[in-house]
Amino acid sequence: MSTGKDKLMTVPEAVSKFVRDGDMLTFSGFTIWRRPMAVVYEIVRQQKKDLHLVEVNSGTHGEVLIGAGCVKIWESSFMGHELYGKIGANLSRKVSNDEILVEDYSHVHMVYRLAAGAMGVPFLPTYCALGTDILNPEYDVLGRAGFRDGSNPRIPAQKFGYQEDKFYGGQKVLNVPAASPNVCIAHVQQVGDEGTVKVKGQRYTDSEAMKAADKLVVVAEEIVPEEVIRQEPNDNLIPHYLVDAIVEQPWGAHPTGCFGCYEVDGEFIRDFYSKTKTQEGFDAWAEEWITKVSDFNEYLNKLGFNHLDNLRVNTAMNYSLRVKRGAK
Amino acid sequence: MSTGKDKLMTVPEAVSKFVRDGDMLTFSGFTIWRRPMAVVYEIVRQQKKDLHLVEVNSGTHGEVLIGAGCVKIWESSFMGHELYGKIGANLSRKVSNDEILVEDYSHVHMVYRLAAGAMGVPFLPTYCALGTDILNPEYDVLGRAGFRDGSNPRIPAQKFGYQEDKFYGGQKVLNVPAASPNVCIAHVQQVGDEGTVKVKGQRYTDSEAMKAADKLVVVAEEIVPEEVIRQEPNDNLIPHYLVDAIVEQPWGAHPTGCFGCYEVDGEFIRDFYSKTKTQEGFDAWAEEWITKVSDFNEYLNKLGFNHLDNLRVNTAMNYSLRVKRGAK
Amino acid sequence: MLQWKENYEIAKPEDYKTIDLLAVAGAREVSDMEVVFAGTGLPMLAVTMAQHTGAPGASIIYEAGSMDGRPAHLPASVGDARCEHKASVASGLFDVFNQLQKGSMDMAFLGGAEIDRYGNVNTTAIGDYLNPTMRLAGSGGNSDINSLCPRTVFIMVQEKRRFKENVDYITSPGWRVKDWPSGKWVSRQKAYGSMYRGGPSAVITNMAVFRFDENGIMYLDTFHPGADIEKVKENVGFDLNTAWCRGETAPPTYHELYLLYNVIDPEGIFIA
Amino acid sequence: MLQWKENYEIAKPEDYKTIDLLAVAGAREVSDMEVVFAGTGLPMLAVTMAQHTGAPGASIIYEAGSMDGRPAHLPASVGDARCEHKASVASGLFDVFNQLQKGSMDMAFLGGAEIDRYGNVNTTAIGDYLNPTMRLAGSGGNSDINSLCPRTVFIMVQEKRRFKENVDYITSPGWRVKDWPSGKWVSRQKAYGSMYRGGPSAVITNMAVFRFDENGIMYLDTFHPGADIEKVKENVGFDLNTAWCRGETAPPTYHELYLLYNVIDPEGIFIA
Repeated sequence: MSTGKDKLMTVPEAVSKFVRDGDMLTFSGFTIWRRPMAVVYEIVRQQKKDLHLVEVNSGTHGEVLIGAGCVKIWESSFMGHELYGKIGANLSRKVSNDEILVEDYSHVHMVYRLAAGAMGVPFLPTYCALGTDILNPEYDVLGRAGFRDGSNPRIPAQKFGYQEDKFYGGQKVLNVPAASPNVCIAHVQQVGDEGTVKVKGQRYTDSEAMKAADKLVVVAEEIVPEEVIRQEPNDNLIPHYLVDAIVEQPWGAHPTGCFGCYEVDGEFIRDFYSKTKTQEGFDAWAEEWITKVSDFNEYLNKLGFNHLDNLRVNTAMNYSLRVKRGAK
Repeated sequence: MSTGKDKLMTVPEAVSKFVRDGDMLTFSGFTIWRRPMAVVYEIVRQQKKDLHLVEVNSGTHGEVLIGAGCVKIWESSFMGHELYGKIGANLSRKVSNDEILVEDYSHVHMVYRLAAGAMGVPFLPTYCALGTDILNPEYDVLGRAGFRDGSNPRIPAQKFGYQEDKFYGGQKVLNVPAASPNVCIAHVQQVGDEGTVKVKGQRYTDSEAMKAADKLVVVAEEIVPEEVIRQEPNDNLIPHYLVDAIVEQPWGAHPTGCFGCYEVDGEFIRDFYSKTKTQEGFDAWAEEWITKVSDFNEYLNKLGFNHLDNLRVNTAMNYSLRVKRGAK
Repeated sequence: MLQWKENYEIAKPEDYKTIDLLAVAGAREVSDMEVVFAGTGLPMLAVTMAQHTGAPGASIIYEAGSMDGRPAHLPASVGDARCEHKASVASGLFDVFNQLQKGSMDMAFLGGAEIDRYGNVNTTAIGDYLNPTMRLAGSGGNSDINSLCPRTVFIMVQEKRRFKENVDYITSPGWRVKDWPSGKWVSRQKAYGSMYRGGPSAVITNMAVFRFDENGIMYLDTFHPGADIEKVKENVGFDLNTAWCRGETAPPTYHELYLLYNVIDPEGIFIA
Repeated sequence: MLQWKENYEIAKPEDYKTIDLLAVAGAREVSDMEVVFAGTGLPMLAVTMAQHTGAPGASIIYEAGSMDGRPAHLPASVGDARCEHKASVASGLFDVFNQLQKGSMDMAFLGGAEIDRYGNVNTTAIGDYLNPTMRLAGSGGNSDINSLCPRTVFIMVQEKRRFKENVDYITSPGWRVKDWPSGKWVSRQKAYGSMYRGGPSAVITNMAVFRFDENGIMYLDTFHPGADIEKVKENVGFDLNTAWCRGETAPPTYHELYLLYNVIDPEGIFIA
């Protein structure tokens, strides 16, 4: 365990200290909500390679990393930008081109895989998705690629296991393997200056993801004094001693949304999605928004005050009443 | 699912409607904190028999039920009154006299048994308590008594199971069977008038216990309008549609403590514990405090205003600054 | 449309769009007091419509973690901050999926790209899974929710290439499924054994409403105004039982259209 | 005692009680920044004392669900409302035990009624388990915490009948344990395999401090002022290695006594 002061760092420092080529990563958030975009852009900037993403579901952040060629293996249940892009076009293209290995699980499978990692157990049982091709042994992509030989201690020897329930009547049960990523990168609303994490709004699978990983990098809209964040310990999600890095980066989840802070930037994501339909389109987008800006603050400044301020939430509702969302 | 109005009832109504002889029960709280004492006393008053308690740990409430002869089987990891009585004297006596069946698990085993029940899975894996006599097959008390033959669908065919971890290296894993009680009886600070449950302070194993059971009886210090309790849905623990009965009973956890409301009544529990050292002592106590009082409000009145008011918490601290706790 | 608020008559075909009909047909699948698992988009419209009409006591569960939210503004996705407005509880996926597996949900609304006669649905990939023509979004919660809900209603686009003899990949289990690891085709009841609770109960498309017989085989229940049995058959890639067709799907009322456009989705997020 | 606040000298025997020594000896087992799992009573005194002396950055986890609380008033039990004052997080057992199993805890303080030379501890029953002379409180978290913490310190009463050749029931695992379901005695390392992280590191009693050798066998480390090697041996029911005894346990300082009686437990809950 380290003290708060050791943990405090910038986005580039957090990436260079905690993300190594080949690492297994997971993230906070849900599809296009509370994704650690500032760190994701910096991973691209630092040209990390061969990353192994293990996530309950993915979204815009995953498409950035995959488009930029940082990802070798993607294990998850979903990729898309919700209303602003029905699929992950980078993922889709790279799957068809054999440029990425995709291991499909169901949502519950992935939640349970990270929950098992957080519990320190090797698997969890479930009945979900029996009878589907998710369980088809022919579709064990990591197995086919020879990755289940134990040489990577984070890749299980089997995609799934089966057993009979010997306690209550013999029904067949599916076991899903634990996932313990090297690092979880989380974006949250508040972190205490020693590391106590507070998440406002729905918690998605933040708790499981953050606790499953060996190292935890927390990017927050604001760092607050521990004595303040500890006034309501029931409201906090993660104790300080599980946190390895603390980064303050306001708007750090843009263009994804952050409950109580800012709305999803649907317009920006829709534009991104349209660009990702070709590799050239993505590359030009990445040059404009990642490699040609020196850091996340320059990115924010490029977006401009009015654009961002329009996404700011109405604090009574925790979402924006000003942003135009639909056709009317 | 029923509406709020159907669910609203008194303590005696809740017991007669939801607790049947032979039922498997579990409870909210932890040792001497937030136990549903008003309901426990009423169970004694209505002379329920052959109850099967499955609880993470027990305490004063369990000693009342066991002393009164309501309990046939007790599966748990702990019995005691903390600082006010190191063991459960009723349990101790009845174990030695073969008047109760005790199945020992560890704390984690019991937490996981209820968590498995709440998750709808037949077991959970753990590494806890390997090498101990908790796993000794000679000490499988329900098995020895012939209860593992499947005739009671809530009693598993095995006390434990073992398997190899086929995902990450073959280590032996212990499986603990799920527990799905007929009823969970919970005491909490607030419930909405449709059933939304809010627990203040440490949540112990409330979530697992409440969700593992088929029926959920919630006794609260106060019933509040749903529209108020729903202002902060992140703070709520249990959705209304999982709640079957709503009872308002202020002080309903006495003599156990209730975070933010009242302190543990250590003096009362210490006296109770001393009486439980003989069956006659307990019987006299139960006559005085349970059967000779018509209901819980009469019990409170017998305790008296000054006695109870002295236990009331300082609302800035959520515990009492007035009650005398130690020798000084 | 404000003048339609108190008009409970059946709307004329020129006054509504297919998506309006789908929302209303979906809403009719919900009974009062049910606990309903719903996904983004049309499911949200359908369940919210149900809450405004026949099922005011229904609770909506979104897989991101909100339980019985009563949004003041229609959420654009299940992870949206709007979902948890006035919710009973807002937590996360582990909580709501555990409730699903425990058996606390009554029904669900889901989508799909392809479906077969048994209600097996594909949302993962078109073509050979290992070398796909088109990688789709993936399972998400579709498989899980459809595995363990007593009733599932699919809302889909009707095209011959989507209503297939065999879907390219079974993402979500229908009434006859593959029993892994053997891969043998078995009934859903056999695959789920003691955990069997039900399965796909209806498929609502832009052309018709389909249901499943006692053998889990899809049949035509009603066709939408403007369609007919033949048109439906032309857009189904397998042999379809139309013998039990009850006729036309009941159109929305003007009151329902008022609700849809003025109360449920006035911003035009899913309808416009 | 207020005059002792700035007095860092070793206290004279007549100025402290055994329980004071135990609290101080326990506190010395904690290193700064460690995450410590502690039970009710003396463990609370010991860890809180450590936070006031050599380990201000240590975090205390109580199994009822509080993480690094900084109580303004000493809790009377781990479920006490006082535990969560200024805590980093207050949740419940599932959370803290999962963290334990995951490997986030550094050490623990536990108690016991009986212990053997391998550090196997009984807190369940005296006599034949199936027909006990005396049923005790049971395992609680003792087995779990001791199973998976790298270091465990037991604080116990020293009596010959409690330091036994074989405890009546192994509630909590020591350095040689029974490998179930076979029941064969094996090393702790073998029983836990890849999950092996360590085990009992010290036993602190009213007479002495014991530690464990590389074979997991208990030896005498120090005896408390007023005791000696012979007295300790008389109160141990098995053959005890005393060859490595380093002499007398260091007594508390006056400053430590000041902390104990004026800062940590001024109400006299555990000491008086």
